[in-house]
Parts: sequence; structure tokens; C-alpha cells
Amino acid sequence: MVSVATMRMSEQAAAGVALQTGVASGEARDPNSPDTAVRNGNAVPVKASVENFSFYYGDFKALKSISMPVHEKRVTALIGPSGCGKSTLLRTFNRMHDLYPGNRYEGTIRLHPDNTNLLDPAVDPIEVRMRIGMVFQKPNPFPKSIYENVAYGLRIRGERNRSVIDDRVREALRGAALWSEVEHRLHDPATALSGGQQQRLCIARCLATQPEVLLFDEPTSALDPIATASIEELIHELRDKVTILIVTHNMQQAARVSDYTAYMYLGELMEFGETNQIFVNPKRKETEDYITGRFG
Amino acid sequence: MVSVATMRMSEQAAAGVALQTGVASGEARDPNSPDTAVRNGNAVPVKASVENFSFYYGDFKALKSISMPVHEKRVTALIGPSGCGKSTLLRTFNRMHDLYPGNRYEGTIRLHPDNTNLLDPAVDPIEVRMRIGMVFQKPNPFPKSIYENVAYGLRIRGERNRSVIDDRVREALRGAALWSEVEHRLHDPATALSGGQQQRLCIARCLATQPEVLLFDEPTSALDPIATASIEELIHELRDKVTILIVTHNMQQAARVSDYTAYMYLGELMEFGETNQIFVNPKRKETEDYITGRFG
Amino acid sequence: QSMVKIDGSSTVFPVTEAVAEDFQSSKKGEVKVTVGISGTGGGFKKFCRGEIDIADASRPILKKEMEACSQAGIKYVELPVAFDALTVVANPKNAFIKQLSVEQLKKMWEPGAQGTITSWKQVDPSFPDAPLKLFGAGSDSGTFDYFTEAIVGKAKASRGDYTASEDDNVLVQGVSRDVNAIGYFGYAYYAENQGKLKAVPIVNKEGKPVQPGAAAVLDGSYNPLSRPIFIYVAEKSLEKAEVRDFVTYYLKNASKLATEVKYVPLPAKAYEIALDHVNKKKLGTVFGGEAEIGVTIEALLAREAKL
Amino acid sequence: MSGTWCGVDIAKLIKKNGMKAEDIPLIRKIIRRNKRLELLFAVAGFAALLVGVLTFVALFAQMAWAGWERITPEFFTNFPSRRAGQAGILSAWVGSLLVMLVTAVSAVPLGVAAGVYLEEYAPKNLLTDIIEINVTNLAGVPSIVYGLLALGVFVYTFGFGQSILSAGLTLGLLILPVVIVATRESIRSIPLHIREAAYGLGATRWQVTRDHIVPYSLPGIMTGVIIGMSRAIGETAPIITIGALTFIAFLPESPVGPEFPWVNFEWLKSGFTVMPIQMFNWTSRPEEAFQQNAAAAGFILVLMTLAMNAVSIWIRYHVRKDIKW
Amino acid sequence: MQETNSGGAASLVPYGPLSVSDRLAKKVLRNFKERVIELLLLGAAFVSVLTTVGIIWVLVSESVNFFDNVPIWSFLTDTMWTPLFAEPRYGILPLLAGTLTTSAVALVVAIPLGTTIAIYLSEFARPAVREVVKPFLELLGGIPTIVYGYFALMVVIPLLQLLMPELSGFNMLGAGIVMGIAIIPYVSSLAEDAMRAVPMSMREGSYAMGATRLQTAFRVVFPAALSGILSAYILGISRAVGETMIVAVAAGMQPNFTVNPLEPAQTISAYIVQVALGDLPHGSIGYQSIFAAGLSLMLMTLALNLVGHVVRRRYREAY
Ligand SMILES: Nc1ncnc2c1ncn2[C@@H]1O[C@H](COP(=O)(O)OP(=O)(O)OP(=O)(O)O)[C@@H](O)[C@H]1O
Ligand SMILES: Nc1ncnc2c1ncn2[C@@H]1O[C@H](COP(=O)(O)OP(=O)(O)OP(=O)(O)O)[C@@H](O)[C@H]1O
Ligand SMILES: [Mg+2]
Ligand SMILES: [Mg+2]
Ligand SMILES: O=P([O-])([O-])[O-]
Repeated sequence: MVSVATMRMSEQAAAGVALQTGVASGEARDPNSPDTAVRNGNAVPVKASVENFSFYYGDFKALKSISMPVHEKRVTALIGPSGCGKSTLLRTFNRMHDLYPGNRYEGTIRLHPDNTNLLDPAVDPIEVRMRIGMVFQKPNPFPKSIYENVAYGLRIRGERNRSVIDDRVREALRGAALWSEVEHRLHDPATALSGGQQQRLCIARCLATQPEVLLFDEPTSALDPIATASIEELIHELRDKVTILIVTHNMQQAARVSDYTAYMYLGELMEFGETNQIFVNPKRKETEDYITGRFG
Repeated sequence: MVSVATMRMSEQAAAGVALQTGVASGEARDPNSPDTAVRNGNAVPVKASVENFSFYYGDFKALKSISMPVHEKRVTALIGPSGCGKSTLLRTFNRMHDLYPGNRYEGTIRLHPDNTNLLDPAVDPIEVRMRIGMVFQKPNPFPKSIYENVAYGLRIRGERNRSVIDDRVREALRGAALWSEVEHRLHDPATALSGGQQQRLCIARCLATQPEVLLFDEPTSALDPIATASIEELIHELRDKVTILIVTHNMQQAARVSDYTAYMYLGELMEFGETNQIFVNPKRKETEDYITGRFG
Repeated sequence: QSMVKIDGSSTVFPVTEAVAEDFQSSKKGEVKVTVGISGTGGGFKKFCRGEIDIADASRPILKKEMEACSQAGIKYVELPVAFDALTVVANPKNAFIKQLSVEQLKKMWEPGAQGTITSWKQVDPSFPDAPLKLFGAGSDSGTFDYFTEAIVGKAKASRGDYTASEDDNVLVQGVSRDVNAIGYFGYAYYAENQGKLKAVPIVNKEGKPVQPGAAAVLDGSYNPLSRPIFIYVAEKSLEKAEVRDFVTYYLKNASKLATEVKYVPLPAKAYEIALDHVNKKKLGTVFGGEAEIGVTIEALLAREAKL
Repeated sequence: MSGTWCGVDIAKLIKKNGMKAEDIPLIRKIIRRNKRLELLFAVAGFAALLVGVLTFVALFAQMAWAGWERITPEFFTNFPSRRAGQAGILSAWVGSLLVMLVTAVSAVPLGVAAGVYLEEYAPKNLLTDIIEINVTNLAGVPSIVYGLLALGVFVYTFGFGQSILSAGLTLGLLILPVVIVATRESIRSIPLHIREAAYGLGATRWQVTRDHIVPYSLPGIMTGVIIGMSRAIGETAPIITIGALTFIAFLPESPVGPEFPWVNFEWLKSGFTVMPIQMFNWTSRPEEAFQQNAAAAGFILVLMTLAMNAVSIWIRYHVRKDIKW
Repeated sequence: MQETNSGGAASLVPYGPLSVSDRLAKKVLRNFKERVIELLLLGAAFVSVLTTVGIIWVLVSESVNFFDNVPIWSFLTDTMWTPLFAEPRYGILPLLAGTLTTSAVALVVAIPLGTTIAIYLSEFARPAVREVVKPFLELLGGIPTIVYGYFALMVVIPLLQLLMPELSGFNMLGAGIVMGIAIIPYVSSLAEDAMRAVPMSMREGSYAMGATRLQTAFRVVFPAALSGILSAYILGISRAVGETMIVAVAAGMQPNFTVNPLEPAQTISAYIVQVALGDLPHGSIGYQSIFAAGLSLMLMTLALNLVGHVVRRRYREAY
């Protein structure tokens, strides 16, 4: 299909417009905020910084005093054996844990440039979630039409203007590389899509509201290899438009898509660094064991 | 705990007695049955042979003309990407698919020494299941006491004699390396055990009736690393007492526990061979790609 | 919208219902008539609270009820509309009951009989030693009041261990199924189920066994179990045209409709007197609040004329 | 040793050094024995099922048989009458309809709101526990007790009298637990990840409830409501208790008024009769012919509940299937 | 800087009761509407509590007047119940005996049949059969009980009389049997749901051992679903205890102090409806007596529900 290929080009152009998230770099910044990556010399701005963060499920301490930066318009991967707390950390970023009783935060996660502490009880979790989108492990479209799925974020923000919504839905679907596939059936139920398409729809749903950070929790683990490839490609395309944090249990995937990698083990952050460094030259023995598959 | 260590020794001795399954090698055999491994020169007897076996979920052909041997008193691992049909093949061995409507078998699976075709409609699935035990992905103890869980197989076979049951329960629990942990609380509910203990209990439940073949479907995927290690150790100990077929998505595990490995992809058997050979020197490019993690 | 509210006796219900039905169709649905079944006592209670226009009653109003009414300032016109013969029935296969006297009935039904009189033989030595199965009206009905008054001598004095039902068909079923059963209810239920039941002749004051029936009621020989039935109309309601129309219609058609629903109509004279009472608003009761048994038609007429 | 069972020494069988071809007959013997018992139970199970189904058929057939002749168009358009041949169920079915309307209007919003609260909002505290235990408890309270409640509260304390309003509210309370439980169950079947997706986009609790929870659980709620209503429509005891055994040969005022605002609430205060009461009334008539009417009314009543149940089953199997996760 | 979630009370339920912690609810302005809605919903939930309060208030306040006139002791011990007669006696025992006997008969029918049907449908019947039969059974539960009442009187009791010619035309046996059939659907449907809810993995575990369907059903599925099945029984019992029209029509309305099911008797509920049919004057002692009877009935079902609560706690599904 030749048309699809050419379409892709224009989609990306459109997505580029749609995805100017974050702030222009010239804006005023809190002088105290760590502007650059701590461990790396290169001056990539920091979008969020986790500081001394611990998390409790009731009495169970699932995360232990984690500190790490999340670089702006970069992909950061969280890896580690099952149960190490990757999802827990990720879900903290949009306060998903607030939905269940008994969960407790300690420490700070600062969102730059405005330096808001995401975990401050005075900060409305709904506000946090409006700024930070999340894509889940299992594609979870609403049982509504494709169009309504993408429009939902706009609707709850009070957008009523039909033509604005139309535009944003189109842009988001282009951004998620799904437009050409669903263009002519926007009003079909979303559940009729294939798994991979559903996952891209969920990404489009997030993109429509132009979040500053996108969280992915093992977004491909429920998908077949072809769908996986398409999602990975999409992450590639999004990487320089939005800050991305991705959990994966697939080392190869982490290596393929991320710029930075954090290796976690039993609730602790064992190592954080540029992906190249972590995979080629890990500083710690445990990281190496895990990456080479000697353990896990 | 010194006592545990010494206990282990005697448990193993006891288990040795309990687990003399399979046939003595001197016994008469059907001359037609493939006595030895097809692909390997060494003379390991074959416990079961899959011949040209296909399987359908309704109209969907999940397994395509599979042929492979299962060697007696060896561990055979089934590996392959998610959805390739590993579980489907494994569950065929004790006719689990009969429980659901619309499933269809084609081809043969012969059980030696008696050369019964497991898939013959004339063969009662109950008979097959009495001979072939299965351990599932998620530990599924019955909501009964530990003791009753292990005794279950005997009870459904009509065993009434309390002292016989007592003996067999003890032996089975020793065989599953669980005895010392539950010895004093045999009548507690099985659900009070930890995940790893529950899984060992399920193994003990199978061992109590001394099946000829044991099937494991990703037995450790729901368990933490420590419990995983204990199950792997157990498989190690059982390997020369009973024929074992194990599905795993963890390559390291396959390498650690199995003697033979079958690599499956999209319902086909891509490669079968000794584990060493498969991991070190796979014959096919696809197998190598999968094993080295380049794909999946 | 104009509305006539009636409630009360289940015995009177069939007559009133028939009138209501025909009246509504004669008015082409312009007047709504509701006829409730609350039993005579229940009906008077509502009547004296002013909730209804007309009370159906299978016995005259009692002292207590009169007081309640006068306290609430409710005055009323008492109108006899028909006669009913309380019928004692037995199973048709029952061979030994030829007739029963009031004494025998009392023996069966008086409160002291509870738990002790359980065999027919105890009622009369000539009867076989068969279990005595009793069926009767529910304890909140005028039928029950009248029967106990007439037989036991005191209203509501009855044994309790019998099958009591407000639904007389249940009683019909019960008696028709059990050879040793005996029961009582209004004549209409017997008349409609003559195949399944046999009416027991009652020995009257004159010592003669009498079968219930229109003739025996009219000539007064079926006593003490025949009784007049009434409607009571509130004075205030009579000011409403629809109620006045309804009552007039009632009295003009009662004779025909009572026969139709198997009751014994009063002589034409009686309805004329009643109509006159309505027109002249002659208030009050001729019974003085006393429970009375065995009132014959003539006696009734005489009293009514005097009012 | 009593280790033998239908002639097989099980201990020996299992203890033996593994399986030999000649052991198979022994296994088969055990299996045969096990299967005989199984067959026995299967037969018993089927018989039990038949008892249920045949009772239903017998009941239904008996009424159909007895009442068939009376089921004519006039039967639906005639008022009750003393003449069995002319008596109809007009006031009864209209009454049932109006009472059900009040029941639905009172029970559905309350029940759904309560169910939503308990599933989506309720914090884990004493109050919630009390409400929850209370709902389970109410589901087991006999309907006659609701009748007493209605008699004491609606009829006398609130002074609604023996009206459609009293009856409708009584039955509304009666089916409230059914609606609540159906709502909760239906909500519970919505997967967590759908909720998380909505919250993840920044929706508030009410937005999640309004846009997702309620719409997706609607088919389940509907089923529950209809099942509750089909129970309510046949309830006799509580309606008798409020004293509604009445001859009613007229229709209540029309709920639709001739002028603005085009609704009229007079009918709420009207006296009424309902199908089961009409049936009860006819069965207690002396004339045999009324038994026919009663059977015909019973037949239609059962048909009404059948139809309601059929709708709920249809929703369960068709509408619900359209919502996939 | 330390922040603690105010939902603090440590509950370890993973993804537990689906409530949003109060932290989410704390925000003020935008959440004002949210608060109002929440309160409205809470109000709706509270209606059920009000209903109970209303029931108890009505029953107790009328009963208090009743017990002013009738010593509670004689209410509980007198063996005669003739509240509307000239010499009233107020012993609840005959009604209680009638209630318990008819319920017992009903349960002897409903529990074995209901359980068997549940097991059969859940473990034996093909899905197609189940899909057809289950709604059918539910219909059986939807038939108005008044219809059952006349079915008992006109069909079942005459049939019983063919077997037992001595049987009286009204009796607890016939009423109880039909009542049992009427509550089969409650028992079977709920018990089946409970068994369906047992995860397939549990069954697979049993079948994999070589168990037959019967063995799996009785040894694994039944015990695993025990709490749900017991709840189904308890609901069945409370239905039987409170059932009115069937016993009112077919059991004989005769307050006999007997537990012989061949005898006619009256149940508490039947007494209430009998009196209601006569419409006793508001405020009379007879009127109060139906509330006292209702209170006894309510206490019985309350006790049953408590038992049910304990049972559910005790045998909560462990899978
Ligand atoms: N709701 C919860 N309540 C209590 N403990 C939980 C809860 N969710 C997760 N945990 C525990 O917290 C730890 C971290 O869980 P988490 O889901 O973050 O792991 P993960 O690294 O994402 O693992 P996986 O790769 O399996 O998704 C685990 O030990 C887990 O058992
Ligand atoms: N009950 C079923 N009905 C229809 N298709 C099924 C069913 N079960 C599995 N399949 C399909 O059959 C194929 C093989 O499934 P199977 O469960 O055997 O894979 P697997 O190799 O065990 O995967 P995994 O590692 O995820 O367990 C898959 O495509 C799956 O979608
Ligand atoms: Mg995770
Ligand atoms: Mg699998
Ligand atoms: O209803 P009664 O006529 O018996 O009062």
C-alpha cells in the first residue's frame, strides 16, 4: 500500500504540531531545580526529578528511597525483575495509587519547570493526571467509538466545540500512527480493533490532551511481535516531542527504545544511566547479571 | 536450621522409594514403538511420542503437525514466544482440552510401554489423566487441608485405608520437599501456604498417585525468585524418577532444568534437540534469534 | 370528579358490587364507585372516621360504633337491603348428619370446645367416632359475629382451632374435600356450590328442622340463622347528588340484583319505606346498638315503619 | 487391609514400580465404578431439573386450560363485573401498570445511586458497613413485613391512604435491595483497567461514574430492575396488607393532563386494583365461572412476568454481549 | 519533607474495595460539585437504612402497645392464638410452629432439589442446556405466589389425598411442598452462581488427577463454593419463613399448636394477611397483634441474616 507510506509522512508532520508539549526552554525556571542530568555530563534538561521517594502499600514498603531524574523529551526505561516495583514507581507519576486506600507516599517528585511536587497532598491528583498521561499494559479502550475514545480527554476538560474536537482527534490519531487505519471508521466501537491498534488508540487518547509526560507500563507485553514493532516505532517517533517513561520486562526493548535506563531490584534503584552505558558497561555486578540473563 | 538440612537427606531417600515410576528397563516392549530418541544417537527410551499431531480450537489451528519424542525420565522443555502453542501441546497430554467444547485433535500421541494412543476417542480421558499428572501455572490447591489435597488422588481412586493414605501423603510431601515445612500443620488449609509452598503442594498432589508423566505449565511464573529456585531444585531431583514435560517462557530456566528442548513458533515445532545443542548450537536461525533475545 | 366510596362487609359486597356496576354503566362512567371489603367492623370504623360515604354491614351498628360515629359528628341513615341465610354445610358424602340443633352447634363451636370436642361422637352419641373438622368465617367478619351470637350466645365467642378464612371459597374447598367437615358461610356460596356441598337443616325455635332457602327466610322459619343485611349512608354524603343517586338506584334495583347474586330480597314495601327514609333523611338505627338474632322480615318492617 | 476397592488393591496398584500394560484393566475398573456413580447423579440431576420445569409447565398449562376461553379482547377492555362472562381486567392491568410506574420511578434512581455509592464512593467505614449489612438484610425481609411498614407509615402516618402511591412506594422499597445488588454486581464486572484509564486522563470521580461506570453497567442494572419488577408485579400480600382489596370499575385520572405542564398527579392518590388482587378476588367468588376468570387473569399475569423476564434475559445475552473489554 | 496519605489506616487489600481514597476527594473548589453528588448518592444509599429503621419503628411502636395489654411471657408461652375472639389468647407458639413446620417441609424439598439442580447445571449440563434451562428456572421464581397458592390447593393437595386419603383438605404438607418448589430457583440460581464462580483452574486441578465430574463437583467445587451455597440456603430459608400467600391459601389458617405436617395450621405471615383481609380498625389490639406477629417474623429473618453473615465470613471462598 503506497498510500499508507506517503500518508505516514504527513501524519508525522501533523503530529509534530500537535505535540508541542512542555514549555519553551527560554522560560523562567526555579533556580534550585536540577536543570541537568545528575549522572551525565550532557546538558539535557530535567522534566521531573524523583527525590528520596519511598512508597508503601499499607505496611509493605514497595519502593525504598528512590532518587533519579527524568530527562525532558527523552525516553527513560525502568527495568528489573518481576515485583521489583517498576509499575509502582511509574504509577506514582500520575497518582494512580490515590485510587486505592492504604497507599502512602514519602519524599518528593518534582515536575519542572514549575517545580510542583506531584505528591504534595495540596496538589490535586486530577491536575497531575491532566498533565501526565498513562498507557497501560493491557490495551484498555473504553467500550465506546474510536472517536469518543480519543475525544474523551477533551470532553472531561470541558471542550464542547465540535470542530476543535474533530481536529484534535485527527491530530492525535495521526500522532499515534493510527489515522489511516481508522479514518473511515471513526464511529466503530474501539473494541473491534486489533490489540496493537487498541494500544495505539490508547496512546492517541493520551496524545489528544497533549500531556507533558507519557507513562507506558509494559505497553507491548500483551501484543504480538508485529504490533510490538509498531508501538516501538511510535515511541521512537514521539521521543523528541514528549517526555516518556516506560516500564518493560524485555531488555531488548529497553535497549531499542530508551535513552536512559533505570535498573531496579526489590524496591531499590540499583543503577541509573544512559542506556548505552547500562547495557554495555554496567557499573554494578547485579545489573550485569540481570541484563545478561544470568538471573531473573 | 540444622535439622532441616538433615531432614532433607532422609526425605530424599524416602522420595527415592516413592518415585520409582516408569517401567523397569528389562520388561517386554512393543517392538514397533520407537525405543530410542529419534534425533539423538544415545539410547534413552521414549515414554511418549507425538506423531503428526495437530490441534484446533474450533476453526483455529493452534498446533500444526507436530512430531516429537518425550524421553523417559528426562526433562523436556517447551519454549517459544507467547501464543505459539506451548500450553496447548502440554495440555493435550492429559486431555485437558476435552473439558471445553469445540476442541479437536488430529494425529496421535502414543504412550509407551503399552502403546496407547492418548487421543483415541475410545481411550477414556480419565484414564489418561490418572496416568499423567499436571502442575499448573498458578498454584491451584483445593480449598481443603494440606493433607486432603495430597490425599485427593487416592480418594478418588477409592482408597479408604487411613494408614495407607497417611503413608502416601507423607511420601509425596517428602518427594515434593515440603514435608518438613508442613509436617506439623497437615490439617491447616492449603490456601494458608505461600505461593511457592502451594506450588510444591500441587506437585506433591500429583506425586501421591505416582503418575508416569508429569506436566508443568510455567510452574514458576507466578512465584518469586526464591520459590522459583526451590521448584527448579525439585524438578532436578524428580528428573530421574519420572518423565517431565515443562513449558517455560524463561530461557534461563529451560537451560537450567531440561535435558531436551523443543522450540515452537506459531503452532509449529521449529526445532527439537538436546538442550545443550539447542542453546549452544541451534540448527535454525529463528531458534537462535529467539534464544539470544533478538526477538520476542 | 364525583365519587362514591363504599367499604365494609364481605357479605353485602356482592349486592353492592352489582349495584355499583350497573349504576356506573347507567351513568356512563361519570361517577366512580369503589367498593372495598373490610368486613363489617372495618367498614364502620372507616365510616365513623368519615372516610367513606356508605358502609356495608351484615349486622346492625353496635353501641361502640354508634359512639364513635356520634363523637365524629357522623349521622347516618340505616337501610336494610336484603336477607341472608347463614348456611351450615357438610360434605355431601356425609351420611350421618340429617339435621343439627342450635345446642349441637354450640357444643361444637363454643370456646370451651377448643381441644376437647374433637370427635363427632362427642357432639351427639348417635354420631360415629369420626374426627370433627371445622371451617368457618374469619374472626373479623360480621358473619362470624352473627354466627357466634346466634349459636354460642355471645358475639365473637368461638373456639379457635378451626380453619378460618375470609375467603369463603377456601371454606367451600375445605368442606367439599373432607367427609367429616362442617362449616358455615353465607347462603350465596352454598347456592353456587350445591353440587359440592350439602346444606344442613337447622332445628328452629319451633323445633322444626328447616333447610335454608328463599321461602324459609321469607316466612321466618329459617331461624335463628337468617339475618338482614344493611347499608349505612352518611348524612353528609347524602348531600352529594351522586351519593343520593346511587342510594336511590340501589333501593330501586336491590330486589332484582339481590336475587341475581343469590340473596333473598326484601318485600317491595320494605324498599319503599327505605327510599322514604332516604328522602326524609330519617337518621339513626332501629336496633339500639344491640346485637339481635332472628329478626324476621315482618319485625324488621314494623320497626322501620316506626322510625 | 481394606485397601481394596471394587476388587482392586489400590495401594498395590499405585505402589508398584510404575505402570505396566496389564495395570490398565485395573485402572479401568476403578473408572467404571466412578462413572457409574456419576451416571446415577446425572440422572438424579436431570430428574430434579424436570421437577422444576414440569411444575412450571403444569402450572402454566392448568391456567391456560382453565382460562383459555375467557381470553378475548374484551377481557382486557372490560371492568370487573359480577357477571363472570363480562368481567375483565381493565382496571387491574392499568392499575398494575401505574403501580409499577411508581415502583420503577422510586426504586431505580435510588437503587442505582445507592449501588454506585457503595461501589464507587463508599470509604471503608462503619457507616458503609452498616449500609451494606442492611441491604443484604433487607433482601431477606418477607414482603408481608413491607406491607406492615406501608400500613403504618404510608397509609396512616403519611396519610397516603390505599392509593397507587402507597402501593408503588411499598413495592419500590421491596425491590430496592434487588436493584442495589444488581447495580453493584454489574459495576463490579467493569474491569479495573477501564476505570484506571479514565482516571488516568484526569477524570473526576463523578465523570468516571457518569461517563463509564453507569453506562457500562446499564444492561446489568436493567436486568436487575426488570427481575425486581417482575417480582413486584406478582406481589399480593403487601398490597392486601395496605387494604387494597376493592371493587374498582373505573380508571384513575390520566397521568397526561390536557394543559401545561401536561402531567397530572391526581392518579397517584387514586384507589386501584392490580392483577394479583383481581385474581385473588375472583378466586373467592362463589360462582364457578369466576374461577375461569381467575385462571385467565393468572395466565396473563404469568405471561406478563414471563415477558419481563424474557426482556431481561434478552438484555443479558444480547445487549451485554455488545460491551466487550 | 514527609507526606502521608490521609487514607492512612493500613488496609492491605490489594486493589481492594474500589473506593477512591479521601485524598482524591480533598480538593475544594472544583470538587464542590463532586461533594454534593457524593452526598446525594450517600443519601440514596441511606434510604435502605431508613427503610429498616421504618420497619423496626412501625413494628416496635405498635408492638409496645400490644405488650402493654399482653404480658410478653404469655405471648411466648401460651399455646393458643385467638386474638380476635371474645376471650382472646395471645400465644405465638401455634403460629411459630406452623411457620417452622411449613418452612421445614419447603426446605426438605427445595434444598436437595435446588442443590442437585445447581450442581447439575454448573458441572454437568452442556452450556447450551444451561443457557436455556436457567432462565426457565428463574421464571419459576417469578410466578406470583398467589398462583402457587391455588396450585397447591387445587392440584397438589388433591394429588396428595389420592396417596393419603386421610389427609385433610388443607395441610402444611401440600403448602410446604409447593412453597419448596417456589423457592427452588432462589436456591439453585444462587448456588449455581457460587459454583460457577469457582475458578476453572480449581476444576482443572481435579480433572487432571483423573477425577470424574461427580468427584470434582462434590469434592472440589462444592466445598470451594460453600459460602455462596450456604448463603443461597439461608436466603431460601428466609423466603420460606416469610412466604405468605401459599400458606394463606393452602395451609388451613388454623392456629394449631402442632408440628405434624399432615395437619392444617397457620403461619405468622398467614395470620397477618388474614387479619389484613378483614382490615382491623387502626389502634385496636387486634391491629396491634399483627405488628407483634410481624415483629416476631422480622426477628426470625434478622436472626437468619445474621447467621448468614457469620457463615459468609466463616466460609468465605478461599480460592
Ligand atoms: N496493591 C498492592 N498491594 C500490596 N502490594 C502490592 C500491590 N501492588 C503491588 N504490590 C507489591 O509491590 C511490589 C512491586 O510491585 P510492582 O507491580 O510495582 O512490580 P513490577 O516491577 O511492576 O513487576 P511486574 O514486572 O511483575 O509488573 C511487589 O512485591 C508486589 O507484590
Ligand atoms: N480456548 C482457546 N480458544 C481459542 N484459541 C485459543 C484458546 N486458547 C489458546 N488459544 C490460542 O491458541 C494459540 C496457542 O495458545 P497457547 O496458550 O497454547 O500459547 P502459549 O504458547 O502457551 O502462550 P503463553 O506463553 O502466552 O502461555 C494462541 O494463539 C491462543 O490465542
Ligand atoms: Mg508491573
Ligand atoms: Mg501458556
Ligand atoms: O364481611 P362480613 O359480612 O362477614 O362482615
